[in-house]
Amino acid sequence: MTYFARKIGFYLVALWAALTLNFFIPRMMPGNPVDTLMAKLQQRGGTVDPAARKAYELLLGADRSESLFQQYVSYLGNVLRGDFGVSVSAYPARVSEVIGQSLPWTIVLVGMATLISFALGLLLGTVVGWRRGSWLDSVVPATTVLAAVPYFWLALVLAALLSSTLHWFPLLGGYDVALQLGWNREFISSAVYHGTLPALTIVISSVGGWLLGMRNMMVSTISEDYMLTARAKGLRNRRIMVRYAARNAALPSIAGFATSLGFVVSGSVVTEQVFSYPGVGTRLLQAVQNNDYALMQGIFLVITVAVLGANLLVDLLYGVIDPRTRTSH
Amino acid sequence: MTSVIPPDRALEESPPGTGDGTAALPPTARRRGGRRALLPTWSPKLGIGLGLVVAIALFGLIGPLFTGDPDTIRNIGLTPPSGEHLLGTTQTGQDVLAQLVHATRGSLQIGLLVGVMATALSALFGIIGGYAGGFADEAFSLFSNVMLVIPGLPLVIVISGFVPADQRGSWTIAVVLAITGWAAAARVLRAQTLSLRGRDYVAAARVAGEKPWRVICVEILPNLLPLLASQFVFSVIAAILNEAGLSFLGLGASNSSTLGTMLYFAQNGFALQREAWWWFAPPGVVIAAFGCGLALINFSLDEIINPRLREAGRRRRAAAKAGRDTERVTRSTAA
Amino acid sequence: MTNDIAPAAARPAAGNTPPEAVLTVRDLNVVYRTDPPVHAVKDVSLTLNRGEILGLAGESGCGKSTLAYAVNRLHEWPAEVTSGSVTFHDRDGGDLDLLALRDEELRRFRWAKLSMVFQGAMSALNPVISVRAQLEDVLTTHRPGMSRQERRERCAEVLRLVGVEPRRMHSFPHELSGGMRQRVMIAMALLLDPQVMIMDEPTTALDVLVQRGILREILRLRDRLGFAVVFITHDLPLLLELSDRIAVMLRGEIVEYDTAETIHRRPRHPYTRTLLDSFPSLTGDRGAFLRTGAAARSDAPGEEDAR
Amino acid sequence: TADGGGSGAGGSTTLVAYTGQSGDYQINFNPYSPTMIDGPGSIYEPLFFYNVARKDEPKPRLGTEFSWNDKGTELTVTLRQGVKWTDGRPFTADDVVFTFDMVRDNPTMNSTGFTGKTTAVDDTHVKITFDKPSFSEGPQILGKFWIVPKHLWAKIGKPAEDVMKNPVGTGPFKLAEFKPQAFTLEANPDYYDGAPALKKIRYVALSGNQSGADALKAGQIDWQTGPVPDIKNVEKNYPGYRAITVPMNQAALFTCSNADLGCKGPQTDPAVRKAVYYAMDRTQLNALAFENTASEISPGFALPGRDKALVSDRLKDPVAPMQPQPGTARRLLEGAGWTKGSGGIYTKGGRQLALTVKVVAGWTDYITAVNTAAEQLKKAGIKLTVQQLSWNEWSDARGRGQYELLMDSLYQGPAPDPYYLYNYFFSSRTTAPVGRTANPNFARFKDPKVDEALAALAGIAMEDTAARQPYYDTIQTRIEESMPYIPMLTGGTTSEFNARKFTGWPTQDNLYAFPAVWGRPDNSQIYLNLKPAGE
Amino acid sequence: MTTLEVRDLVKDFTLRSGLRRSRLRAVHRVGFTLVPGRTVALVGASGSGKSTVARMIARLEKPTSGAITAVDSAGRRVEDPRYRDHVQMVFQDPFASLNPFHSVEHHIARPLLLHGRSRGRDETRERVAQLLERVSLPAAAVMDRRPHELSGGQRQRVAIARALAPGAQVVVADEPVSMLDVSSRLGVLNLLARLQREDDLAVLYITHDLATARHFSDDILVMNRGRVVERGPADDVILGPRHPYTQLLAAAAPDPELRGRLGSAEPEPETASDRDHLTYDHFAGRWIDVDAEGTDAAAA
Ligand SMILES: Nc1ncnc2c1ncn2[C@@H]1O[C@H](COP(=O)(O)OP(=O)(O)OP(=O)(O)O)[C@@H](O)[C@H]1O
Ligand SMILES: Nc1ncnc2c1ncn2[C@@H]1O[C@H](COP(=O)(O)OP(=O)(O)OP(=O)(O)O)[C@@H](O)[C@H]1O
Ligand SMILES: [Mg+2]
Ligand SMILES: [Mg+2]
Repeated sequence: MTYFARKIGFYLVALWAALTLNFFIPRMMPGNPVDTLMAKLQQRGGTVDPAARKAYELLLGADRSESLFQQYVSYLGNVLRGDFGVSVSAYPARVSEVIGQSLPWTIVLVGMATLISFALGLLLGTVVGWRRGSWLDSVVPATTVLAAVPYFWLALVLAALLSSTLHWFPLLGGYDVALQLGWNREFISSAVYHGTLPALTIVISSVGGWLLGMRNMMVSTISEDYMLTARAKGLRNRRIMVRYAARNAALPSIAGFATSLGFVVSGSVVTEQVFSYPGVGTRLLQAVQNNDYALMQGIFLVITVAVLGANLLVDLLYGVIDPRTRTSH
Repeated sequence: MTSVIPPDRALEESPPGTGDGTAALPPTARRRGGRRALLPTWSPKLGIGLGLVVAIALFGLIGPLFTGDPDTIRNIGLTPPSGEHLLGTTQTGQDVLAQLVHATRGSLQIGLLVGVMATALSALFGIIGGYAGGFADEAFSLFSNVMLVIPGLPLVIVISGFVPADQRGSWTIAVVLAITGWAAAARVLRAQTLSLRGRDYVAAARVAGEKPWRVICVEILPNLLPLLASQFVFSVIAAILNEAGLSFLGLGASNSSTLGTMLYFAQNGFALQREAWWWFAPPGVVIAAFGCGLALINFSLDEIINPRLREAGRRRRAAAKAGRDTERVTRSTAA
Repeated sequence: MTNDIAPAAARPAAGNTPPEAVLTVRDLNVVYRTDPPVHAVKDVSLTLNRGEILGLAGESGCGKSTLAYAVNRLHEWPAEVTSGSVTFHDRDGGDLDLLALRDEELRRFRWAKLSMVFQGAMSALNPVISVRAQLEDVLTTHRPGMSRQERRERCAEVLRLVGVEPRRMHSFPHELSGGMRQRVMIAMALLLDPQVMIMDEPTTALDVLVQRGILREILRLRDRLGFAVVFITHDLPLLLELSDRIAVMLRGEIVEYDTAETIHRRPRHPYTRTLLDSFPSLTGDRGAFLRTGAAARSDAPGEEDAR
Repeated sequence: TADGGGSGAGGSTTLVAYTGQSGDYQINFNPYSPTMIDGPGSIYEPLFFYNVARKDEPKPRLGTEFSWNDKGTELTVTLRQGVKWTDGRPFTADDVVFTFDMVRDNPTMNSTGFTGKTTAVDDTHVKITFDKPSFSEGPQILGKFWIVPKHLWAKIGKPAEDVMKNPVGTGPFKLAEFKPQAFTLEANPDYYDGAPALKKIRYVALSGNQSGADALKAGQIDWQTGPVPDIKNVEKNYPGYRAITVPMNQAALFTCSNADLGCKGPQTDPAVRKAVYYAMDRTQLNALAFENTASEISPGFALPGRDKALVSDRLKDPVAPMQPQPGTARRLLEGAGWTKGSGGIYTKGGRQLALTVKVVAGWTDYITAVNTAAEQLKKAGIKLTVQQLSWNEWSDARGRGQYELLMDSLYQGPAPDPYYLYNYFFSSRTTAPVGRTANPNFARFKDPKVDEALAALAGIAMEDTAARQPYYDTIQTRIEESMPYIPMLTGGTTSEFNARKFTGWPTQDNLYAFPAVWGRPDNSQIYLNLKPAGE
Repeated sequence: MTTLEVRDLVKDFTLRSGLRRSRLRAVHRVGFTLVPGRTVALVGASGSGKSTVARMIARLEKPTSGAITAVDSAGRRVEDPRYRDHVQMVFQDPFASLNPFHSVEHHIARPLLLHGRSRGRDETRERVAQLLERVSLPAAAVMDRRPHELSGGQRQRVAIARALAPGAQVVVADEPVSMLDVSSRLGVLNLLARLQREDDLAVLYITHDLATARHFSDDILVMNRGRVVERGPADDVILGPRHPYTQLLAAAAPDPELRGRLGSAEPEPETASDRDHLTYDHFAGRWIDVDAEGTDAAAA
């Protein structure tokens, strides 16, 4: 149990660090969120009356007489209540609304793609590692090359090829906007259809890493003594591969999976940009471009909490799949 | 840029002591040791990797001496490759080759800077923490774990937004990328240092009266070199890719020329839509080739770090050779 | 080969019946196809009798493990059996040419007729699967007809045999002490009631006291169950005390092969003598080894480099 | 679906529009909210429609007539009769009074500082009174105040902060459905002018210019305003599509020109500003940066097209020279005491004539323009360093005057008259010392003569061009003389639209509204005019 | 000539499992004296605390309580900075105790330089060569090699040379031969014995092998669970063990002479006896209770 207590302690510290980082970074950024709104107003024509500007400043700006520490405390309080404030770029919408609207898309697309890529990588890595030394091994470098290609470049090229030229996939968007939003078959299949190409590019560019990690661990695992025992026991090859080699070799990958979620979420920013996919990635970019501190903080926090949560989950799960962690350390 | 998984992650989880202790090595590995063990074994993979990396590095280093000013604007607009402009020109008639050469240099510079800084940071936090133990270790490892789980790119985006633009050259971007990119390596280094710290030769050095810093630098560090090299290589790849991603989002080193900014301009100039492949493809290809070269080098480094991998490689080569031999035999008997 | 030297009580198969072979190795050669190739086992011939303990002694790297693995065909690339034969004489009559078995036959043969216990029990047991699962694995593969209940009972039974409480079945290897792990390994080797058990340095990593306990266990079980044991170690005194016959290996060859008593009293090969001299006797005279004698020879640098 | 299931696919009667929205829509149909996504013109109507693209008479929408008293302090508007809100309630003068008062009393809605008093004369007449002559406020009040239903809005506590999820207006369209990736307006069957022929408009969200161009190529959108590759050949590259370019944005190098207000740098010297002006090769700039879609610019900042009649004949150059005049530039610089130094760059007092120009990262046409200009100026002995910034930082620097040069464009007011531009960008009322935010007289231009002329113009009716011209002459000559904004080119706003699916689009000959899809209420005027092809 | 005195040595380890801590006493009131020219063997089963004693003597671990004092030939107490000039250690695993990265020369030259026993390249090289010759290694051939190019026995010789380099008079050898091939074991032990004789070294020989302990040392200390349970001249302890634990240990050592013993019933080990916490001192010929009398009485 103390193992878990320790883990949870770590996550609390990490969460606190993220919250604090989140508090300070936007405050150090240049520019002023009000300018964004003023620019929007100006775009409608006309110059903006100083009084109007004042009014917006009052509306958006925190009370500047408060000390930084007071601001920090009230920020923590607000965050704990789930109140991230008002988004400037989507004024007067609340940050939670804006995120709530975008988050499911990112979770589904990026989450699914990552899981697929992870599972695929593990599977292929198992096979390649098991047949180490065969021709399959020479395929391994090729897959890591895919990971060395700039992700957005690959995505753009694929989109140009498969969507624009061959018309196999829709070019843009997360679903056919003519359809009714909801849990109907038509809409879901449209969403799946639209998500295929973005997911594919994520899978292509990330599967190599998993494959390689798994393959290397398989090679290491195969030379362990218990593999010899397993063979001497007269177990069937498939059973040895799955239950003895792959199961043990997958442990580091599983531990790395949650950590990699952080990278994955980062990737979503680019994915969404390339495919005009509705998700938090675009929102984050929009927030940064518009000095939308509140939205930035909200998204960053949501991402961090999601990643932390996933890590926690994997950590807790890890205690189950790797009994060694439960007692030692 | 999403998920190049540090290939050495596998190592960090292996319980300390499995990969160490020469006793655990197969007898053949015993023959190699000392400094020579730090050199990768020669293989076609390594050859191709080194070839690519050296070629691209030279391209970026001496290329600028042979090409003109990449910013020169010509009235010819977008033209496909020709004798005069080997890779064609951009929308504003700038020579793509000249731009590519300069951009390559810029990207390499960022990659190198980040590689050095991130490796130094990870060494600092990983090795020192791991060696010192106690509170310092707890604090360092907590810090790097926190840095690790906090998602990088959003942080980079936010931080790079905070850097004043007139300073947002390659240096700043490099610093930002390094700050957000050292944690994973530090964890691996720490695990490795922990296992080295318990090694008898470290104890022996202490018994001989060596100072702690000397124990770290002379006894521990050399044995971490392959790992450090692999992490350096990895962070260079990651830095170049991340910089390209940032630039693509318009948050990169806007005032210096890198492959990322070049792609960004190509993208904004509708290079893909105009089918101006000569503008859009080369930067991507250079990044991919460079990353690929580094990845191939990393394969060889992996084999040093984890000698069991080397066995697998040998096995393949020998198997191929054996295959050839039997083939020869069967052919000769058939004759 | 006479067996009248060995204490009769040691073997139930003994008595007046002539010894019956259970495993015959003839002119076995194993080569590691490395660069340069290593001829690890050279023309080895051995006969293992039913119920006897055959000791295989020799220093590190002389090819003991290679021989053991080759018998069970566990050797992997780059090792290769270049010539020779290994024949298993089944209890129900019928000889098996082990080197000729096809994959599936070999798999069925392993553990059912011949089981193995390896040196490091920690690494020989899968660290992330419970002891029970690893025991039952054997039964589900080799005795598919067995019910769950029967399997569980059998596992408990073998554990009790080796002196481990059956409730420890649910533990993971790292939760057991070194001696217990080794006992679990032995229990596992007993699961299918094999006729031969090969033990490759099963006690080297253990404490002298624990080691002693396990050796006694092995002897006791052998007496009860009647399997034959190939016991590999470099600890010659141990073998002398434990085994019926001993083969001494040097650089891949068997240089001496005789009853334990003979080897102890009248070693013929100089190497055997060196080996014997390397272990000062606890109760014997002092000084015979010290600063003189056989050991002094290896004082010269380079010579001790067996490899 | 047949056309590839594209995100914009909308059948033959739906017009799919892309306004440049990057990322999802956040629902907001409050026409007074800075982040509203649509409504003005289509759902909510103004009293009149002012065509900024051409000198037209204001077109009646909810108002039918208006008149000013002579002093310009009292405006009377006659309202249309028989208009109904989409919820069925009748539209009355009370709604207008409510709207005007609401705007006046909510500072965040009142972006132009409206102070008039509004009274309902009767059910169809309202009167607005001002303290001072306010002719120039007319177009804003009449053309940009969106009339909202009192019976609904009066109940809202903070109308400025409500997103009006279910907008009710009098306009030709009403909201059909909203999705973050697209929302759809449908024709209002009870529109007082009869239901529009265009039945459905769908606005889609993409991720920027590139995706807009891609979607256009795929036939997924029918109308967008923004660059596409090879703009000259839209008809060829996009079968069925046409493009129209309207020159409206006067691109210029803004300078922090006024040393008195704290500006620093060589650009505070008018000779330098003018030398830059003469050293530019506008033909090349147009070709390289703007694909030849830009057009001439007048140093007096009246639009050479729309405001042709107002361009002063007292200007030295009625339009800026399209070819560089290195001789003039040299004379100007040398006259101001600059001498050519090493490397061919002018120096004075040991300081190089080096300027930094700030430009927004991502505004690629502007980046290309300043890069090209840098090359051109180098030849003239002026060193220009380009610095790309995020919009945030750029606009911050611009507002506070912490820049030497920056590239931006001057925008127009609510009516087709340069008065608004002058009033915005050249009035001392809209500037501030360096360090404090100025808006939008970023150049910190301050000239009493210009201020006087602007004050005088406010008291002269907009239609009385003869009386206004002398003041325009003054303003134009003064700003040509000082050149706080160095004119570059008049940038064209290019829109691409599907002429095969719909007819009735504006043309260069019939520019009945400013054809930008994001132009509100201009786009509603175009929607009203469109007909599905074949009808 | 240095004498090392160990008195009342106690070492507690804090074991952490999660947030819980527990204390483990690895060494309990151990005391003995190492005198020049004599070898003391420390024997005991795994985990009895032998290495912990060694590591504390080598100052790799801080004692929880107790004292370790080195006294030089002049009878002066050796103070801290010079302690390592006098006391050195040889580790168990010859592979792990030499850094694979460095040459043999480096391993020996470093302590020479650190302890001011040589200056300058040439002198150092010469001294390294001398040391290698002393441990019967051909200096010229071995000096520039790296550990992996040497056999186990050769490596252990290098380790011994390294221990001697600072001029140490007290050498702690923690299981110096248990990782070696059977044929090189006696070579290394004989070397140690020779050096001890030649230099009048004080040697602490740690092993679990009673037979070598008996033959290579003068006195034997038997440890069990952190306590010394029996002490005395080698032959007395081995041939006439008094403490039940020592008897058990002696019985566990394989002995071909006692063939057949394994099969027969032996007394079951590990039954707690009332003497568990007592030490039998052959020198004094009586049982001693260290908890009551302290180690001074025993170490005399
Ligand atoms: N994979 C391999 N490749 C090449 N040579 C090998 C390999 N494995 C073993 N050898 C060599 O074969 C010989 C015999 O090795 P083996 O493992 O059988 O010795 P052993 O008697 O079991 O030694 P130990 O007592 O150390 O276990 C040694 O010389 C060894 O170097
Ligand atoms: N650093 C440490 N932290 C916690 N416990 C330790 C530590 N070092 C040793 N111990 C414990 O102290 C006890 C004595 O260990 P020590 O290594 O001294 O035994 P040993 O007699 O040398 O055994 P072996 O013969 O196996 O080498 C053991 O129970 C061990 O687990
Ligand atoms: Mg072996
Ligand atoms: Mg020990």
